[in-house]
Amino acid sequence: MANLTWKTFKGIPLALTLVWIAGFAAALHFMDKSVIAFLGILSSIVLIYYTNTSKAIKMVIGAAVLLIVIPLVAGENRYYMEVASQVGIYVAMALGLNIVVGFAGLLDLGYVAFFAAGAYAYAIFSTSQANEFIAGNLFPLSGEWFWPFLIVGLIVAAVFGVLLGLPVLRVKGDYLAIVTLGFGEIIRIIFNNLDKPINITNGPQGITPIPSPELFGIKMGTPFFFYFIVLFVIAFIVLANIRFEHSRLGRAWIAVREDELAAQSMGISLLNTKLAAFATGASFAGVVGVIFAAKQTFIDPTSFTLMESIGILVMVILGGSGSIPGVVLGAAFVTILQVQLLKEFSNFLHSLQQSGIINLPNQLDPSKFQRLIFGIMLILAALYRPNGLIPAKRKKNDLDAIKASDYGKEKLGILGKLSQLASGKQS
Amino acid sequence: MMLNILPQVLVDGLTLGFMYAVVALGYTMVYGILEFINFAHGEIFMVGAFVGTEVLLISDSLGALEGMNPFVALFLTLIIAMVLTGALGVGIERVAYRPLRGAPRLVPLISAIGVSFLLQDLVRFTEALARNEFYLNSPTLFTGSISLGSIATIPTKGLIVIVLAIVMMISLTLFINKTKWGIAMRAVAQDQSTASLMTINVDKVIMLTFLIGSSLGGATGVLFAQNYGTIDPYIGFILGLKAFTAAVLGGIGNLRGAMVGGVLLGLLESLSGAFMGPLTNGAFGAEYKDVFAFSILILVLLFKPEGLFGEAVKEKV
Amino acid sequence: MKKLSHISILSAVLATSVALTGCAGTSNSSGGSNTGGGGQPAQNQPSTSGSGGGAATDGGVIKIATQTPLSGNQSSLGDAIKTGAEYALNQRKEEFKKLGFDIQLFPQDDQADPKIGVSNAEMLISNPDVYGVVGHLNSGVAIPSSVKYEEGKLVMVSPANTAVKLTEEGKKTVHRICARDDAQGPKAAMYAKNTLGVKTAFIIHDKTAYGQGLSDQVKLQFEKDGVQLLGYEGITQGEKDYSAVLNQVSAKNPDIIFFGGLYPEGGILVKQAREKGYKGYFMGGDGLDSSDMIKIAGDAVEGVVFTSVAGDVTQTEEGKKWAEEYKKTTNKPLETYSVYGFDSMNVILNGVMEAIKANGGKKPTREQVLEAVHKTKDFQGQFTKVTFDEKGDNTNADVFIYKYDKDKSTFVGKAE
Amino acid sequence: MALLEAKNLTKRFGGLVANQDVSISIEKGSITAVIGPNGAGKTTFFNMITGFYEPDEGEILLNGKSIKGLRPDQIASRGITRTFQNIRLFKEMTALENVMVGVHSRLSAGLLGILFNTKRVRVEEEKARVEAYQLLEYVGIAHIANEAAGSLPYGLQRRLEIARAMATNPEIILLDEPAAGMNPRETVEMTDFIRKLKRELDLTIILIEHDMKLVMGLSEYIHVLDYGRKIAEGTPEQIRNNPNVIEAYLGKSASEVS
Repeated sequence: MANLTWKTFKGIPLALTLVWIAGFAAALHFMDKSVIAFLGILSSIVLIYYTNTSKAIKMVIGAAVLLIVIPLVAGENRYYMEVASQVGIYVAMALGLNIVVGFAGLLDLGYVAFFAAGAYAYAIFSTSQANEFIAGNLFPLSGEWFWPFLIVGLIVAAVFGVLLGLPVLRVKGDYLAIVTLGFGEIIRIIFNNLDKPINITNGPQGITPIPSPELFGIKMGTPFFFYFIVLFVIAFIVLANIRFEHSRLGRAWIAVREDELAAQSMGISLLNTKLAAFATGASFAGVVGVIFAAKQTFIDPTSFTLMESIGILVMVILGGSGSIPGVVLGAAFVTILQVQLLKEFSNFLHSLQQSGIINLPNQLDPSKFQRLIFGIMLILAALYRPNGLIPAKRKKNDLDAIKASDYGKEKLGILGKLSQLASGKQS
Repeated sequence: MMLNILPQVLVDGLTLGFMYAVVALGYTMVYGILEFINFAHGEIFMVGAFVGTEVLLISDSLGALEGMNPFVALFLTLIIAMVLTGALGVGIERVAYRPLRGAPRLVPLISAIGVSFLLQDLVRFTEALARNEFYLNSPTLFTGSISLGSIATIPTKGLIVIVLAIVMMISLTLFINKTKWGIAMRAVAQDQSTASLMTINVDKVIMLTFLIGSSLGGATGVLFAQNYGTIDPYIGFILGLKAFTAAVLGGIGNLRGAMVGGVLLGLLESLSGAFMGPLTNGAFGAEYKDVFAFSILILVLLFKPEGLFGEAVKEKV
Repeated sequence: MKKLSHISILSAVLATSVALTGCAGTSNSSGGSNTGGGGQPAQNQPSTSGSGGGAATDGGVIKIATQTPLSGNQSSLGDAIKTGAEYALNQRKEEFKKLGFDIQLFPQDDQADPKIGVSNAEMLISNPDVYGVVGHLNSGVAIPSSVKYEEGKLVMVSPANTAVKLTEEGKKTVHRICARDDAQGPKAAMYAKNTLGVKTAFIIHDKTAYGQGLSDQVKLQFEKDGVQLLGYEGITQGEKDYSAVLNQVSAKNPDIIFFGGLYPEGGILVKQAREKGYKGYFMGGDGLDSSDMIKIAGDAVEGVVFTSVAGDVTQTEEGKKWAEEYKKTTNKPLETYSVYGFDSMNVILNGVMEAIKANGGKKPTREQVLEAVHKTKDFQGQFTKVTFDEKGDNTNADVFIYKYDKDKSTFVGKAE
Repeated sequence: MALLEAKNLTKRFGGLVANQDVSISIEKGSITAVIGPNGAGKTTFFNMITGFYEPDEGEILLNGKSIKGLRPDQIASRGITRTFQNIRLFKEMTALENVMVGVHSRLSAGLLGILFNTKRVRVEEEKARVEAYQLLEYVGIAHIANEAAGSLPYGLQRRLEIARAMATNPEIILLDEPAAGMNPRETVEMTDFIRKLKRELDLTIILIEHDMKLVMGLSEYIHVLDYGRKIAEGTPEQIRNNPNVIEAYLGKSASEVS
C-alpha cells in the first residue's frame, strides 16, 4: 500500500533541501522571468516539510524562505508576488473550510458566502457606498481602517456563520450540502439585488474604489505588501488550526465527524460543536474577504459564485481533508495550476503557434484548455491519491511525558473512586 | 388582473418541473445506491441535448426530416441520445467512480466535478471544431400549440415534454417494482453487502443504475433542446443544480420524491418569477425566484429533514 | 502490486507536471532570449536604423495583449474580440517589421472573473514587452484590472465596456472606443418614444453590470419622457426558460420590451415572448448585435431593434469587401465585437507607431505609447472614428439604430 | 429510592411496537441484565434510556428527576453512558484520544482559550491526557494508547469502548452485548472485568447479553423482554425457572414438555 512507501521514506536530506533553495533562488535572481525558478522556490516549502530534520530547523528554514528569500528574489516581479498572494488567499480560505469539512465533516457548499460577508463589510464602509444608507456623510474611511476591519470582517462572518448555522445544522450529511449551497446562492443573489429598495451593496455594479491598506502613512497597495499581509494571516490561521486540532474542541469535531451517535453519548452537544466549527471556519473566510476586497479594489457578486465554493472544497479534499499540511499544499497546487501553470502553458503553446512551429485551428486555441486540463487533473488526483496529497494523520501523544506528569500521582476522574473506596473499606 | 395569466404560469411551471423531475430521478437513483452526489449528471443531460440536436441537425441537412412524421423523428432521436448517454454514464462510472468505492466519502465528489468540467469543455471543443460555434439551435419538430379557450395556450412541444416525462417515470416505476433487475436495484439500495450475499451482482446493478439514470437524463436533454430551442455546453450545470435540489426536496433516494420535488420546484420558480414582482410592487422581483425556491427547500428540510417523501431512517444504534 | 501501481502512477503525474512546468519555463525564457535575454532588452540593445531595417526584427518584440473570456459561457463574445484584434495585428505585422519590430498578440483568458483579470493584469504589467491591452468584455473585470494597468502605465483600450464608472475614476490609462451607457441608454429610450411611439414599456435586464447599467439609463429616460413603466425585472444569465418573466409581460402587454443584456438571453427572450403571443416592439443595446442572435431567436428576430455604437460597415462597397475578407481569413462570422476588437487594436498599434516615430525609431517606453494613444484624434477605424477626450472616452462614439430582418440586421440610422 | 426508574415506556415505529409498557427499576451499585430473544426490544430500551429515542409514553427518572426528552449528550453529562452493540469508536483517532473525548464534558476550554493556549487550558489538557491514560491502564490496554482505534483487534476495541464510556465519569453504564463475538476465555475475562467495575468503582451496570452463562453468572437481577413487553423479572434463579421465559426462548412446545 501507499502508506508503506511513506513509512519507509525517511525524508529528504537537509543538504539537498538547502541546495534546492539556494539553486532556485539564484536562478530566479539572475533570470527574472523564469517561471520554473519561481515554482522551484515555492515548492521548496513542500521539500522542507519532507526534510529529515528537526521541527525547529524546518520552521526556521521555512520562515526564512517565505519571509526573506521569496521577497528578495521575486519581490521585484509584481506578477510573482500577485500569484504568491493569491495562493496565500486560497490557502487561508481552504484552511478555514478545512475546519468545517475536514475536522467536523460538514459538507459545506456555501462557504464563499462568508468570504463575501467579510469582503462586503470592508468594501461598503471603506467607500462612500455606506453613505447611501447611513446619514451624515461619514464615509469613505481611509486605508488605515483596513486593520481594525480585519477584526470586523472576522466578527461579521462569524455572526453570519452562527445565524446560518443555527437553522442549517439540524440537517445532516448531503442534505447539509444542498442547504448550504442554497444559502450561499441566496446570499449571492441578495447581494446582487440589494441596490434596491435601499442601496446597500450597489448590486451588480459592484463597489469601488476600495482603499488599499495604509500604515503610518504608507500606502500598501502593491502585491508585495499583500504578500506579507496574507502571510501574516495564514500564520495566524495555521496556528489556530494546529491548536484546535488537538484540543477539546478539535477532538469533539472529529468525534462528530466519525460517529455522531457515539459522540453524543460522550456528552458532546452536536449543535454547539458544529456551530463552533461553522463559526470558526466562517470567521477565517471573513478575514480573508477583507484582504481580498482591499487587494482587488473592486468587488461585485461575480466573485462569490458557487464555483468558488466548489473550488475551495476541491482544494481541501485534494490536499487531504483534515490534514493541515495537505490542505495548504492542495490550495497552493490548485491555485498555481489555475492562475499560473495553465496560463503559462497556453502562452507557451501560443508562442509556438506565433512562430509557426505548430498550427492549431483557432477553435483549439490553447488558452481555452484550462478547465479541461483542470478537470482531468481532478479525476487523476481522486483516483490515485484518494486520501489527499498529504493524508491526515493523528498526532501521537508522548506517553513518557504522560507517565511522568505530576498529575499522574493520584488517580483522576472515575478512578479517583478507587482510593476513596479502598480507604472507605479500610476504615 | 394578474390572475388571468395563472393558467399559463402553471403550464410553464409544469413543463420545466417535469424536466427537473426526470433529471432528478438520475440523481436520486445513484444516490439511493451509492450515497454519492453524481455531480456530473447535469453534464450527461447536456450531452444528451447535444447528441439529440446534432442528430436532428444532421438528418435535417441530409433532408431526412423532410416529410418524416415528427413523432417518429423525435422517437428516433430520443433512442439514439438515450443509448449514447447511457453508455457515457456507464463509462464514467467504470472509469471515474468504481475505483473509488472504498475511498473516503467526499472523494468521488471530486472525481465527479472533474468529469463535469471535462465533459463541458469536450463538448465545447467538439462543437467549436465541427460547427465553429457552441451555441446550437435545434430544428423545431413541433410548432403548433393547443389553445385552452382564452385561459392558456400550451405549445405542442411543452405538452410532449410533459407526456414523455410522465411515460418515463411510469416505466421506471414499473421497472423498479416489477422486474428482477429492478428488485435487485432496490435490494442493493437497502443493503449492499447483504444483497451481494444473495448472489446479486452489485457491480452490474450499479452499472444498470447509471445506464438508466443517464439515459433518462439524456432523453431529458433532447426534450429540453426541443422545448427551448437553444443549448450550450453550460446548460447542465444550472439545470443539474436545480434537479438535485428537487431530488433533495422530495427526499433523496426516493423516486416518487424526486418526481414530486421536480414538479414542485418548477411550479415554485414559475409562480415566484411571475408574481413576486407585482405582489411586492417591484421591491423584490423575478430575480429573487431562486432565493424563493431555495428558501422553500430549506424550510422543508428544517421541518422534515429527510425531505417530503424520504423515510425518517433513524440511524441504527 | 498495488504499491507498484501507486508509485508508477504517481511518478507519471509528477512527470507530467514537470513537463508542464518545463514547457512553461521554456516559454518565458525563450521569450526572453528572443529579445536578447535579460529584463529590458530594448534599452540594452541599440536598435538598427528605424526605417530601413527590412525583414530584420532586431528592434525587439512588441506584444499587445487581449484580455477577454476565452473559456466559459461568455467565451464566444470574448473570442470575437480576440479574433478581431488578432486580425488587425496580423494585417500590420509587415508594416512594423519594416521598422524592425516584431509585433505579437498576447491573448489572455480573463474567464470573466475579476480575480483572474487582476492577476493577468499583474502579469502583463510585469512583462516589459507588453505595450497595450485590448479588453475587457466585462466591466466588472475591467475596473479592478485597470487599477493595475494604471500602476504599470499600460494603456488599455476597451472595445466593449460601457459602464459609466470605468472612465470616471480618472485613470489615465483607461480608454474606450464604444459609447457609454449614459449615451446609449437615453438615446435608445428617446428613439423608442419619438420614433416608435411607445407609451408603455417593460424593462428586463440580466442582472449584470452591463445589462443593469444600460437598463437603468433607459429607465431614467423613460421616466423623464413620461413613458409608463409596467415592469422592471431581472433574469438569470445562462438559463433557457424565461417564461416566468414573460408571463408577467403578457399580462401587462407593454408597447415595448427593452432588454439590457446579451444576445444569448436576448435571443431566447424574444423567441419565447413571440411564442407567448407578444406583439409589441423588442429592443436592446449593443449586446444584441451578433449573428448568433438570428440563429437563437429564429424567425422571432424579425423586427428586433437595437442600438449600437458602430456604424454599419456593409453600407459602403469598401466595407463589404473588408467584411468578406475578414470572414475568409479568420473563418469566423463577422461580429460587432470583433469589429470593436479590430478597431481597438488599431488604435493601440497607431499609438505604438507614433511612439516609435517620436522615439527616433527606437523601442518606445510604455509612457510614450500611452501618451500617443491618449492623443488619438480623428482616427478613422474600420467602423468608428476615434477621438479620446480627457477621460478616455471616445467623443465620436455615436449611437446608431439597427433593426433585424429575417436573416440580417439592417442599418436604420443615427440616433439623435 | 431506585437510582434509575423507567416507568411504562412505550415506543412505536410506524405500526411496529418496539417497547410496550416496559417498567424497570435499577438499584444503585447493582448489575442488572436485560435479556430476550432477537428483536425483543432490548436495544430500543437502551436507546430510550440514553436519549437516542424519545419514548412515546412513559417516564424515565434518574434520582427521582425526569430525564425524558433530554438529548443524549445531556443525559451523558448527567451520568448515564453506554457502549454499542456494533462497537462505535472514533476510528481515525488514537485509543488515547478516544478516551479523551469521553472527558469532553468535564473540560471547559472554549474557542478563545484554545486559540491563546492559556495556562488553564494547558493544565486541563494535561490532566485529561493523564486521566485517559490511567483509564487505558485500568482496562489493561495502555500499550496501544497511540494506535488508531480502527486498527485494533476486536477484543481490544470492546475494552477501549468501555474505557471511553468510563471517561465520562458515569454513575450508570449500559453495556450492549459486551461479550458478543468473544471466545470463551475472553468472555470470562470480560465477566471478571465487569465485576471489578462494580466492586472497585461502585458503578451501576445494566447489560444486554445473549450469552446466558455470562448473564446468569454476573447479574444480580434480570429483566426479560419479548415482543417489546416485559414478560418476567427476578434473580437469575427465578428467571431460570420461569415458564414464560422458557417459552419465549424455546417456543411453546418446549415449555409444555418440561
